[in-house]
Amino acid sequence: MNLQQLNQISESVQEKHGSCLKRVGVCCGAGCISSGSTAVVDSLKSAVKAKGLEDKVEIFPTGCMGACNQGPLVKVDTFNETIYQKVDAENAVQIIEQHVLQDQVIPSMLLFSDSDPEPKVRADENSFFQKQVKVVLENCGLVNPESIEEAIHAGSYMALHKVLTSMKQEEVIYEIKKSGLRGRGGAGYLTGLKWGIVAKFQNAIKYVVCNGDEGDPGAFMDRSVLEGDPHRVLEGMLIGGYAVGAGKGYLYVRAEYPLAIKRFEQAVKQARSFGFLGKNIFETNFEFDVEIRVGAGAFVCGEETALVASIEGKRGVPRPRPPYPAESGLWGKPTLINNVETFANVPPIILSGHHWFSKIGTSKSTGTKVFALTGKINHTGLIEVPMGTTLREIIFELGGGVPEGKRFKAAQTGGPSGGCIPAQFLDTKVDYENLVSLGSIMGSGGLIVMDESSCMVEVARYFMEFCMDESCGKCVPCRVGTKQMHDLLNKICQGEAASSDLELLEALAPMVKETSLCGLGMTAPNPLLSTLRYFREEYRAHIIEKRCPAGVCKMKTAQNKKKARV
Amino acid sequence: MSSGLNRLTDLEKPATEDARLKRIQTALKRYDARPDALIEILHIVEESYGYVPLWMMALLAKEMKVPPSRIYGVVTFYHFFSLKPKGEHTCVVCTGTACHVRGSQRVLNDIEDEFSVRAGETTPDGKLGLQTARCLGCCSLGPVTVIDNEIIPKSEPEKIVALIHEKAGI
Amino acid sequence: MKKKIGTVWLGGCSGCHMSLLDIDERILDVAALADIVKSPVVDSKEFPDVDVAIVEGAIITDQHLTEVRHIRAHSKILIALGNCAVTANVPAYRNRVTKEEALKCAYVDASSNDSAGQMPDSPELGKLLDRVRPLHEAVKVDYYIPGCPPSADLIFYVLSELLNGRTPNLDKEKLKYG
Amino acid sequence: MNASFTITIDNQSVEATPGESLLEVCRKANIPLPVMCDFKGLSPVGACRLCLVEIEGVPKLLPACTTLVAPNQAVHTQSDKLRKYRRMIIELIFSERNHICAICVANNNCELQKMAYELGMDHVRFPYLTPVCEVDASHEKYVMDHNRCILCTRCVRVCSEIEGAMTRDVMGRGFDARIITEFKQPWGDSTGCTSCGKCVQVCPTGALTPNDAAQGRLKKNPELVALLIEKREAKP
Repeated sequence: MNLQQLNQISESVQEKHGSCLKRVGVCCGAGCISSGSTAVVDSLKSAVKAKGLEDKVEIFPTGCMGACNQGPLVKVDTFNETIYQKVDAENAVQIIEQHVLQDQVIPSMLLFSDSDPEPKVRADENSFFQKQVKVVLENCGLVNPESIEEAIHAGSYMALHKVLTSMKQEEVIYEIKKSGLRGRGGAGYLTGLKWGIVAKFQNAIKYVVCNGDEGDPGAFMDRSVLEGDPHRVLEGMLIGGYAVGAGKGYLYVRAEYPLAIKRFEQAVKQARSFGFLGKNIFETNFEFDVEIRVGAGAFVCGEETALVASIEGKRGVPRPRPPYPAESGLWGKPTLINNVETFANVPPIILSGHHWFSKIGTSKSTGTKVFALTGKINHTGLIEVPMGTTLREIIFELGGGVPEGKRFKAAQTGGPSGGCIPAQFLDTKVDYENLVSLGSIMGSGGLIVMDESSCMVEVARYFMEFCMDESCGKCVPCRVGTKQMHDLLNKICQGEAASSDLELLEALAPMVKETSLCGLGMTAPNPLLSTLRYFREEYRAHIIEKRCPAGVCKMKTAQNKKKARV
Repeated sequence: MSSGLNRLTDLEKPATEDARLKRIQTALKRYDARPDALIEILHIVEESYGYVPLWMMALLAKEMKVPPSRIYGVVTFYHFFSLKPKGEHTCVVCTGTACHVRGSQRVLNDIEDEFSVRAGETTPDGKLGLQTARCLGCCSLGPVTVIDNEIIPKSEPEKIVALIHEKAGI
Repeated sequence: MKKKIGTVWLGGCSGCHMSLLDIDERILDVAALADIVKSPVVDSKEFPDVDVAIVEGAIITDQHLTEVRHIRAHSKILIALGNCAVTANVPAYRNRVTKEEALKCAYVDASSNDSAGQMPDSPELGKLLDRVRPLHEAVKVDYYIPGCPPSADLIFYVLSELLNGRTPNLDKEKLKYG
Repeated sequence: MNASFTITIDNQSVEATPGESLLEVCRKANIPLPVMCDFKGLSPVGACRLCLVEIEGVPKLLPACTTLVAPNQAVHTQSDKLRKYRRMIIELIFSERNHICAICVANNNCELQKMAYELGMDHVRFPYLTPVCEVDASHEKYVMDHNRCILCTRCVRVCSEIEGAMTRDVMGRGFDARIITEFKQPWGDSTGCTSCGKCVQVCPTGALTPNDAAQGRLKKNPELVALLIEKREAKP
């Protein structure tokens, strides 16, 4: 494979597109598939066939288009971009007959037509899309993720070609460093620095690991990227491999994501046959191959040392750091571990340069962030916004606010490691530092909105239960501490706790945070601490008045209560 | 008090061999019985048998030269692997945060009450295995339930209960 | 004015009180500073107001609970004496089963019972609580003297410190659980 | 051999060699540090978190057993915070299973008990969780009482690293984690166990004991194993 061949592929795809009357993309992300988009594809295809237009109208699957709860979504004409929502096998035919054949828009099926009195013909005029800046999701929802030719046409492997043929390893690392890209999976360590550490080891076998163990409940960013644009992730890993001098990569992905596994496997196979994997990539000496490792249901494996153990086929138990995997990772070798979204940011940085990237976002948190917007919010789904966008913009402009006229109570970010941010901080610009100062973290990008019907004590209990169940059991503070904190929170939720129980909780939380061995234990108290900080009166109500203000917790009856306080 | 312990006889391989066993042997060959492929192979075992039988662990220990205690430790560490056969039909209720705030607990409670089965267990007749998942990544559609690999978005307790009745024939 | 001491024996074996008696002639030093106004060996009905309450045993029944709350309300300093009071110790073995199972095991199934083993139901008897627990899970405890039983020396040390207005310090040399 | 350097521990200058852990340096210098999971000669795991220390310029607490010495390190092993946290950790251990000393064969010969005295534990603030764990008395010489186990994994490590039998590992996770023998079989059924008893000697509690030990009469001899490890490490 060389540049000329790459361009040829791109041109032939372009030609094919040009010969089409219309191109119709059907969202085949996991969300839309579970809403029935596979049947929509079939129905569209047979409608086209019935008209004898198979060569003129292309029906193709795409990755996630974003507005997941309006699915299945169908996008007509990638240039004029009209999105239809809640399409089923029957009304799909209408799209072919009216829009494709007669250029007549169907207003009643337009995206958000059930809530917007004036639904938009051009989907990107919706407030849901207007403030979005798509870097990582650039191709997601536009391109057929099952076709490598389409990916190449959309620009995939151009960045790989650029680094292999015109950049030295240190130049690649310099570019990533200068871009300010930070790890999108957790604490936000500077990606370029990490690459530099792995690269400095001479003559060693090294590995690249792409962490797709997106364990935070309520987060599906990595899943969507892997499903919607697998070649971009693969290309990012290849560039990383070249930059640090590794010859082998692993993608570790959750078993709960069968479609992501399938699409990535397919992408690897295609890339291998096109010569993007294997020996002499782009006619250079660079060789690289990728293996997929499927997780087996352990949240702690998102922690990098546990991830390493799991890839080695062992119990996913973390070990103390240092040494960091960048120095001693897989089989004791220097290992570069970045998450899916981080790798997906790499190709555009290489192609457009660090200046372009660092202008997006804020000075310390550059670029964009993909969020999975869920919970009590009108427009749930997948979004990508520049760092520094405020929570208010995300929740009320893009997300369309809280449904049923209810009052916004809190936004939860960072999953079980994060915290709940109350209404008074809605105008905070979302970046790594600001979220930490509010007692939460960026995490991988789950953003769950809670309204007045959510009980914050119960939310804290829920997350503590999660951490307790997912604790590997190696270190004492996490194994016993999360269990004790969970039991105490349970007592509070049942109206059986005394003030002394709250004191115990407040003594335990900072201890578990400071003494646990790995990130799971260190962050497990965060949801508890942040709800205590902002919603203390709810704890008081449960403990003193034996009452759940949100009406969620079932208090033991008055008679039981007496007995319970005993 | 050793009721929870396994007996030596549990480790004996059943006399009959079938296509499932062949599949495992092929996988062992493909991975060259490398110890680091243990989890990958366990995935195939779980898929083929619906659980990881003890005798299979004994077989893998021998073939892959991995200590028995380590295999048992790995199988019990990861929630995807089960030690007992699963039900004929499976129902997985997602209890991820997004589903939780939208009422997945009610879905779970109703199923538990209706079919007298607790999460993580199988009904005594072996018809229905009820499980929970920490997050299926379909958060926009919560609460999400999966019945026999079919994802049911925006699950309502009554509908899910009816659907299980229909699918599992109980 | 002389201080007042009260001692009580809840869910325990009385071994801690035996150990208290083992301070032998040093009881005279205690008597010089305080009167023992209530104790299993001193006859009086209700637990009176005291400066120092010494409580042996875990909380097993509802009567224990009422009593320890009463004592807390009537004492300036409350000492948990011995492992049962401090950790719930051996009585807490019952927490591994339900109280119904525990009763059945003791009164019906035990081999020493005749076949007509019956559950006791006298109103005089306290009702078992769901869980046996140490004192500090029910009331505030000021000082802990662990030990099964704590040695007479240790008990005397704590008492003489308190009666002389000092704070007893149970460092690693003094601590003993077994 | 790399040149040694000095570091300061609790404001005291101590000589250290590259590659040594802080715990090793503390041991050589007779600076006491509480440890439960560590056993000299077995690979350190950093699990009990009792040996956490403060290092100047490092924002988080680090376990001395797995942290290597570095030039100019300034380490503090005793601070109010560390004492407070250590005390809480030992209380958590006692709250987890059944550690009723009065009726334990290891009473008065128990590292866990000694550690609790050391850390001044006069009572446990956290509710006792009292899970019902198995007692495996199937072995002809030894008993494993999981109720007394603190999951330090010394037995797992001594079995694989010193005896080389690898009969032991940890199963499950979190609060439900348990030490197992092979496929979670009765110890007596184990075909891999050599009955060497090293696990019993290094066990810091009454979880692993000879089956003829009476309450309070147990004598363990971890020094024997330590000596054995030393001999094996020495080059002939």
